[in-house]
Amino acid sequence: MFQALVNPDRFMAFSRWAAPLLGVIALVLAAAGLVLDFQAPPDYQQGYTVHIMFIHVPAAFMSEFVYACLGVASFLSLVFRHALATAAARAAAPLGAGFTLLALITGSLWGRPTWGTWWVWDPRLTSVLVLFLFYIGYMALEAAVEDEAKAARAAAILALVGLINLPIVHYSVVWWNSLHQGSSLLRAGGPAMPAVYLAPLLLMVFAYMAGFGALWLVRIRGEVWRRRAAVLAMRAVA
Amino acid sequence: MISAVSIEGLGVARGDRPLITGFNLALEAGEAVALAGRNGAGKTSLLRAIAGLIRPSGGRVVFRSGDAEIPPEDAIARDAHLIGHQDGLKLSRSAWDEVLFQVLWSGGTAASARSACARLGLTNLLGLQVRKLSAGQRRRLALARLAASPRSLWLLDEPLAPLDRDQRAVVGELMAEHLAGGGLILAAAHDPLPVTARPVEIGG
Amino acid sequence: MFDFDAGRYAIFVWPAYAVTGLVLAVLILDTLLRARRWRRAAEAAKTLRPEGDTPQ
Amino acid sequence: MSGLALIFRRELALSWAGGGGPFLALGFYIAMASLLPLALGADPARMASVAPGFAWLVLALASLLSLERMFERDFEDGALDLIALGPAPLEMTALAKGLAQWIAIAAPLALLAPLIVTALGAPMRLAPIVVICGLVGGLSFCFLGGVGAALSLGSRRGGVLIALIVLPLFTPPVIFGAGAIEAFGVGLDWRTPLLLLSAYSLAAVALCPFAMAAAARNAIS
Repeated sequence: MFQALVNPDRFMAFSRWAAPLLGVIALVLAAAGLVLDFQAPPDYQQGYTVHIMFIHVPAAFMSEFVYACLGVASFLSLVFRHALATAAARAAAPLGAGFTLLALITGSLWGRPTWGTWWVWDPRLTSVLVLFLFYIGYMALEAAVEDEAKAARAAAILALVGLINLPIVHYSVVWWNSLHQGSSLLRAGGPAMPAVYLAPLLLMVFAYMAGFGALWLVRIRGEVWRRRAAVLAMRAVA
Repeated sequence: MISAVSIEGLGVARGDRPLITGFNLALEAGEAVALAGRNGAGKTSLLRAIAGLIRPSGGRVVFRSGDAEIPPEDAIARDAHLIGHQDGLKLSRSAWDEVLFQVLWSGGTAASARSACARLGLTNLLGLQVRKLSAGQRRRLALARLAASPRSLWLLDEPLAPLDRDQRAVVGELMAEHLAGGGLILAAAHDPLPVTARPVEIGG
Repeated sequence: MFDFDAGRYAIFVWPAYAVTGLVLAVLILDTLLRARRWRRAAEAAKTLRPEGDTPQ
Repeated sequence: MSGLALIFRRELALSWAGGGGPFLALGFYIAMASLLPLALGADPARMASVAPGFAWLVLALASLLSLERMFERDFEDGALDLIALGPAPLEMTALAKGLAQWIAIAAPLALLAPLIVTALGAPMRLAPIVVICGLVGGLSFCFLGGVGAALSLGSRRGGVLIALIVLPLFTPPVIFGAGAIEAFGVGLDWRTPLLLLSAYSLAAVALCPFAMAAAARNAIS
């Protein structure tokens, strides 16, 4: 499996069928998740807003999952200088930012009816907000440095520094929250998750992951083509 | 103490564009080589690759002391000078502060710095701010560490460009003494070096 | 079978789904268009200089 | 004299003398503090409650100010090449740059902070905790800032880019520092946040030089 991803040509062949397959899996899982989602009875406590949970929790999970992928790709790109890892890191960042933005918007829409304010300084939402700033910093750095190879390495270093800081940020925000306002509703543990909600939730999480997998592979293919075009164009000039 | 440098199949690229491929060169103690080639051929990148600042895309550089091989980082950090296009001097500081730092940093002493400055005719400029010095004077400040800090391998990139005729003569003497003492010089230059040097073409 | 009656929460639930759909659509479109654009660029650059023939 | 001492003396001289040294950051700090009551109204009760948090946040921002010079000048005039090939590795140089920045910028800010806090209406007894947090937290701000400065080499938009990269990383020190000051003010447990802040700062001093050196090598390659 790893061998297929290391060599660019073999990766292109592998991703050629893997990407659409993951896309289809994502659609199927999402459809199943939504069907179960809208059959579930409204939650006695949150009422109908519980349905937002089915698209907020997967997005929040993906925002961190993608950052972990970004960190691993950056590490491989920095240490092994592997062109594919660099392409993977570059391709992952915008997707991660997208999921993080989704998590923030759906989180705020979920918090609004229960808390009465558009933005709720809940520890999980605040961590997602800081994570969003990490993504913005990553993409800003990559865009600002002129030389592409140097931009990729600088951004990879920042991604690793960010990855190390992520758990610390989580902890500091949770500690900060305990200082200011008691516990909160959206805590990961939260009220026990009724079984009827667990199935759709898991389906949606796996749907998001499969979807991300498909998009990531396609974006990496795009990066590989972009680099090939750049190299060929340069050689034609040389 | 580097006594020989052998470059084996070195490849240097800028971004995706290969500048130099399969470059070979053997440099022995007491020998000077002049790198020639049109601008952009990669002379500067080659020197920076030998100095370890740029990662070569292929091949390797071997430093030997006698017949023992020295790891490149130690060889460069302890026993090589790299003088690039820029002089690395802070405009707001005094000439003496800057040249003293450059000399101490490359292993010289305050005394050797003062004598090197005297040799290069810089003594009465040392109190001035670097901002007030001409390009030639600044270049000589940067070259002072060659005389003040004993290092065997000199990697020079257009070292004499801003200097006038008799200043070049002084630097020529320094080079001759360095070669006589078993030193090695690898210099990129358009006009010929003031010492006898083996010409090597880059990117022909 | 499906309980779509959001009642007074409708203005929160449906926008959440709408935004999710929108952002995902943007991500998918951007990804596909970008990949196609670079694929065409790569193929164009390749035909410009077929293998083996190096213009002097 | 060892390489580290040599480069540290140079960095200190450069940070302290160049560009007005600490006065730039101190001036910024005073200016921001004077604007606060103009923005929030001078009601003493409100000012007293806001002052510690505000003073701490602006101290973090002020330490961003002169970061650009940390690597940018050596990169542009070619000194970074010489420094990279010297007796001390780049990691040591990065450590020296961070410490010099801390002494020349963060320490003066930390000493000014209690004046700012009391001037804004906070109780006088907050002064010691503000100084300690300023000094300890200043290490995090300087070393994280150094990583931002090194990473943004090779881009022309240094200043804002550094802030954008570094501010999210300031989250833990800002939280712990402000938490310690506030806890001290209301008589709660201020030791825990202070210890957490110290732990973060020490980790920053230990790890950031590696990131700075890697970024610097990347820039000069």
